[in-house]
Amino acid sequence: MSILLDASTRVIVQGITGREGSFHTEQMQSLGTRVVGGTSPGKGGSTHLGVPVFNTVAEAVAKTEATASGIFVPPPFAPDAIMEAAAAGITLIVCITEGIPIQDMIRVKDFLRGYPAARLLGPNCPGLITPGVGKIGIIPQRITRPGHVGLVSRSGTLTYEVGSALSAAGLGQSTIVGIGGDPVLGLSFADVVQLFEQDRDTTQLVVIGEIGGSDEERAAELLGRGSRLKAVAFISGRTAPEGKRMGHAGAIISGNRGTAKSKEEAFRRAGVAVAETTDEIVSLLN
Amino acid sequence: MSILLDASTRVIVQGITGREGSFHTEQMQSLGTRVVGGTSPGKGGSTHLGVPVFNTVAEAVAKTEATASGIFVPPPFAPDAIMEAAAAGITLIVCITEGIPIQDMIRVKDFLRGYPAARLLGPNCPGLITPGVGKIGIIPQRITRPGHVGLVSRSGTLTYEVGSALSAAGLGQSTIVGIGGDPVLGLSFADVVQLFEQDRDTTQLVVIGEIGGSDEERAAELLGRGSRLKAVAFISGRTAPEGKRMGHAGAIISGNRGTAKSKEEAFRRAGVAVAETTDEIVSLLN
Amino acid sequence: MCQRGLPALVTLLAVKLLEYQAKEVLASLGITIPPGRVARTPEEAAQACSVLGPVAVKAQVPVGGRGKAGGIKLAQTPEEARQAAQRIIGMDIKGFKVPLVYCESALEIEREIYLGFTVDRDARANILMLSAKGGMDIEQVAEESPESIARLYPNPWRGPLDFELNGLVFEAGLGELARPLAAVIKKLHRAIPELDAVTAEINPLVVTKSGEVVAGDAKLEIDDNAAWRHKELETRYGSVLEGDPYEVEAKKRSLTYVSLDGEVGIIGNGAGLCMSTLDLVQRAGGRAANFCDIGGGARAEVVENALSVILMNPRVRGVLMNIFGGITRGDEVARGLVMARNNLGMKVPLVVRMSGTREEEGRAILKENGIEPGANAWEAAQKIVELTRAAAPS
Amino acid sequence: MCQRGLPALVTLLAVKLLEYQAKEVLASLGITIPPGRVARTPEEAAQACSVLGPVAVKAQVPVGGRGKAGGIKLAQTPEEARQAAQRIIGMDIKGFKVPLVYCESALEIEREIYLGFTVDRDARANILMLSAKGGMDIEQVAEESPESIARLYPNPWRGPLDFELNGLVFEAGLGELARPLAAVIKKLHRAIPELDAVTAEINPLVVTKSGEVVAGDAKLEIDDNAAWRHKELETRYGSVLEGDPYEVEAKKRSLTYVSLDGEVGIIGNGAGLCMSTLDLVQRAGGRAANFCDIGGGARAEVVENALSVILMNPRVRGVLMNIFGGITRGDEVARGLVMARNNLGMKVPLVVRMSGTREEEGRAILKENGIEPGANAWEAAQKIVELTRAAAPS
Repeated sequence: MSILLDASTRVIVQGITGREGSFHTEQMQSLGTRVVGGTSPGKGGSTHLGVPVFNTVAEAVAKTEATASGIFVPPPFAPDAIMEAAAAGITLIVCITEGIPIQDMIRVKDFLRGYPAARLLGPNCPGLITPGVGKIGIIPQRITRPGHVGLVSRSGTLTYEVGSALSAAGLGQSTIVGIGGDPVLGLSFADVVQLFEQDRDTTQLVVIGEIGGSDEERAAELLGRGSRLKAVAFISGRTAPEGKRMGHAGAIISGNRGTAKSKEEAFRRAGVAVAETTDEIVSLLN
Repeated sequence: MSILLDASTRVIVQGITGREGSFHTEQMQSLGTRVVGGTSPGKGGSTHLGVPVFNTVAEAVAKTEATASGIFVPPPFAPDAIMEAAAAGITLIVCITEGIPIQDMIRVKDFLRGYPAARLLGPNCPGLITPGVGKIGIIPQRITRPGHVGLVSRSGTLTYEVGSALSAAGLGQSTIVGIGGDPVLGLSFADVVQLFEQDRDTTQLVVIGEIGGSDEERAAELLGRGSRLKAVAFISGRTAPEGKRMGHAGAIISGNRGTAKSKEEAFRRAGVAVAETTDEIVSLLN
Repeated sequence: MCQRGLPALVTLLAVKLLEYQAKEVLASLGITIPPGRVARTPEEAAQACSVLGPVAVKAQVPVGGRGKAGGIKLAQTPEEARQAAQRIIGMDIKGFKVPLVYCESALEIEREIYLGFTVDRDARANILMLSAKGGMDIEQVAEESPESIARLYPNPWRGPLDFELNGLVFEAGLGELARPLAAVIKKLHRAIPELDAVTAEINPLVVTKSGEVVAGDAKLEIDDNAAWRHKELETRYGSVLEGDPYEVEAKKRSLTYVSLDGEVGIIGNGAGLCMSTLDLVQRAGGRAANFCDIGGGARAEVVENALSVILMNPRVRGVLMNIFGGITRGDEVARGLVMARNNLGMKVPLVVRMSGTREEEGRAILKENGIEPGANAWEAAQKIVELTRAAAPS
Repeated sequence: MCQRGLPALVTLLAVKLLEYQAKEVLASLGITIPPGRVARTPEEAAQACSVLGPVAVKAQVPVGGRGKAGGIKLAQTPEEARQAAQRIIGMDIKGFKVPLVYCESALEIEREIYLGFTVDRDARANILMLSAKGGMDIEQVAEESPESIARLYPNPWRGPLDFELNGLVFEAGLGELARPLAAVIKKLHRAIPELDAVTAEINPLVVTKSGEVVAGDAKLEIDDNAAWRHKELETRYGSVLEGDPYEVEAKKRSLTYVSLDGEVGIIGNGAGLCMSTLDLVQRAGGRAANFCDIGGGARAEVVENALSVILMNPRVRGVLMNIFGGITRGDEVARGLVMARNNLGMKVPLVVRMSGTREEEGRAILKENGIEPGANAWEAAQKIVELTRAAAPS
């Protein structure tokens, strides 16, 4: 079927009355997503885009039984919005907001340890879409097609590119998940790969990684331990120069991990095909 | 047999090289308590009172397999000592220190939520003693006698008084536990009563409470739900005047609870005999 | 450091700041307060009014209920302010002699809100409370409509989070003031980590006709156990506390002492033992003159200090001392007692009940010096009540 | 606000302070730094030496390895300081032209320690590191004896606790310095909550012969995304960063831009797409002149800004623009592009690959204005490489 989001998922939008919130709520609704409400402190009691607006997420959850939330609020307020959603019992939190300070996210991640049922996607991510069913976030429906490929990516636009290519080649998707490009993230590649592994309707897997961090390496290790999915990986940034570096702290903790080479080798070791260009992804899946 | 402390319990002393730490460690040792080490940052590697001294509790636990700790350090350092013990895996933390700021203890209590196996006794408490076996803290052995009465108290000296009376009357104790007199405490009356309830060798129970808070009321409720123990309660402060009060915040949250009358009534409702003087305790137990 | 509180209903042993001091502290945390001036004489009050315009002249005492006791008067003119101060300064409010007044500009009140926090000892946490029903009778509100007081337990490491404050404000029905109130609450909460406050109240928190949020009154209590890390507060406000002269004297000597109405002076070690000694004296037909806990680890000089403060009170006709030693050592207590009695030329009867660590040594010292130790607490209480009756002027 | 970093090995997009700025910040946190003075001319360096005595004259550049590059010289006399500054100011160190030097009193070094923190993105947490093996070659230490670097992940709400710091210091084998080191680490850690620092290093942290603990060098990086809450830092240090002129210009215009060595200018939206575009250009036989991510939600003026910065670089012989729209709308991008090309009088070839939201409208606008959109990314990359080869001077 899909992971994380299906036809029964009740979704609210935090920041529903804002410019971005309004625009993308409409997009989500037009796709059939079950948007049951939204929040905007001070506008509680009103109706926007046909759904009730609440002052707090707790109230929204109590009244609508929502279990998922899309966050479209500016960076200074987004960390609080994530914590509010988790504390209110939301179990899928999708934070689209870009530009959240890293230290805020580190505090949020620690806060979330107190709410193990809450899954955070993002921040700085395009969200997720289950083609033909619904989406939370900003992934354009046009690039998708229902099917059996699970697609997970750190990048936004690169995901659209690959989604388009898959759809054009007749390779529909079960769910497309953008985990986001920030250094401190919610769900990791490994987390999402595990979900796809358990989804009976997903038979193939595309992982689109980037240089930096070791999340791709960990997902590769997981796949290397045995997977029923036919998988292809692509890493962008092979030719990116090493950043101009001042201190040594980063190098001490990362060592040789984090390069495109290290990530590609990890996937190959795990028996996962590695595409050299995005065009190759389609041919390697067929 | 006893609760919390038996002959196999391996105990360390935090602040073992200090004046109070040294004095009471000797007392504990003379009683047969299995003191296996102590901590004193900077004195690691040395030996004091015949046991090894370590720089950190983590090291002490790794080397001695201690599971219990007695804390004898001054108030500015005691909150940290409690957290260190919990983080190092100590499961019985006895903090004797008096005068710890309340807000420090509130932070410590929150920290301890991350270590559910760690039980804190105190602070500002005399500790506990299992007569004839050992003790952690400062309760004088002289007032005790092995037996079957479980004794739990908020007060220090009042406990000694009652212990003496029980011992003189031939009513020995399984374990005597002083939970401490501070507003923000570790183990509550209810926690300790529950432990006595499960200890096959304890057949009678004495609870010595004070005015303030609702811990006595909660223990009474617990006993009221059915107990195999013959219990007597005593509350000190019947004639204490209401404190001179400035604000209303305290009254808002406490309402009518916290008075000697409220506590005594709670015990009577639970079918527990209430002693009017400490002398009456012995006669009510017989 | 080793002060133990009388665990009465107040539950916390704290330094209670006077209103003007509490407001100074709130202002330093960024909370708006009305313009005001302290006046120690009627003349200063008149001057304050001539600068500030119409003012409320308010008695400064560390206790509630001063309004009903006549401790607050409005003054339109300097002459009225002078007269008000004349009447208030020196007035007795619940045992406190008013040392000074605070003259404060009157506010144009649109609405009054209750805001406060305290330690909820059952929850082992701080509790923040907010209510749209601010004003004088918040205790009554708490009893009659507890749901109208919104409550929040902020995490002690994180402090209150924005969404928690937003939820609190909407729960209190004050959503239209969400932003300014959340800002004030955050500032007030800073008194916990920065000042070791254990109770703070702004009641009323006034919304003025021009929309400002201003602290109309302020109560602030600082944890005595944390005084060592707030030396600046101690230097600034430590000596201003006035009231019962024996309590003031005891505080100077770092004793845990509370004045009571009776004639039997009490010294005990440990709050529980001390309280049960009070209970026994009352049961024996006497009345305690004080509560004085010399705590664990009490040494000779502490005993002498305690005895000398107790004997300052002319109502005291006898002293009962009840010591059961854990950390406290009997020989030290006894030595201190003998020295104190000799130094102080003590004339009223003294009964001592001593037990515990080095009890034999202690008793021996007492006997050598002609003081007979009592057999047990109940007999000691009966004996001192009997002796004070005999000593009482008929 | 919406800047996306090149997620290279540095991993974090941050404002890198120069040594003297970082030291000023450390001093404001209570950490001891040696006496020092900034000199923008050889004359100022001589003056500094005459005040401070013997000094180290140190190039101020936001990059490591200046010692090996000859950017640090010792001077015993004002004349030596003048000569050293003469040689260093204007020197090129890893692409940065040295704008000024910092003259600092020499320390009497007893031992050198390494202290630093950074964000461990795999752990989603900050990591504090301490090693007795301080000095130049800490990366080598990390490789050869990783166990000699003690590590701690402080809780982000609580900060490092005393016992955690004590454990860290003893683990690093520095127990005899437990108190002073714990104090310095606590102060350094304050840069996280107070300044949104993402990396800080004191290497060496010097213990002097007189037992003082002093910051011998300092590196500090502040999170760009948090600049809005540290306006004071921005005003103070924001304009001082010097180096690659195109990067400086891009920074002024709030663009995410990194200069590279090639001849193909690149504009993309999204770091991943942008990086894969670089990869494609290289695969097609070309070399990118820059990385420039205009991010999500990019508007017309951002596109014009990006194009104008890219065209400042005379090496650029053609521009490839790769836009796949999610939030970014094709029509806005196209309008911006046409306007920019017209305003800038662009002469080099331009290939545009556009897809996604309002892609048809965008393509229509481009066609109307005589710009042919490429079919897909790989073809577009091949085309621009071909065109830049043709345009290259032979």
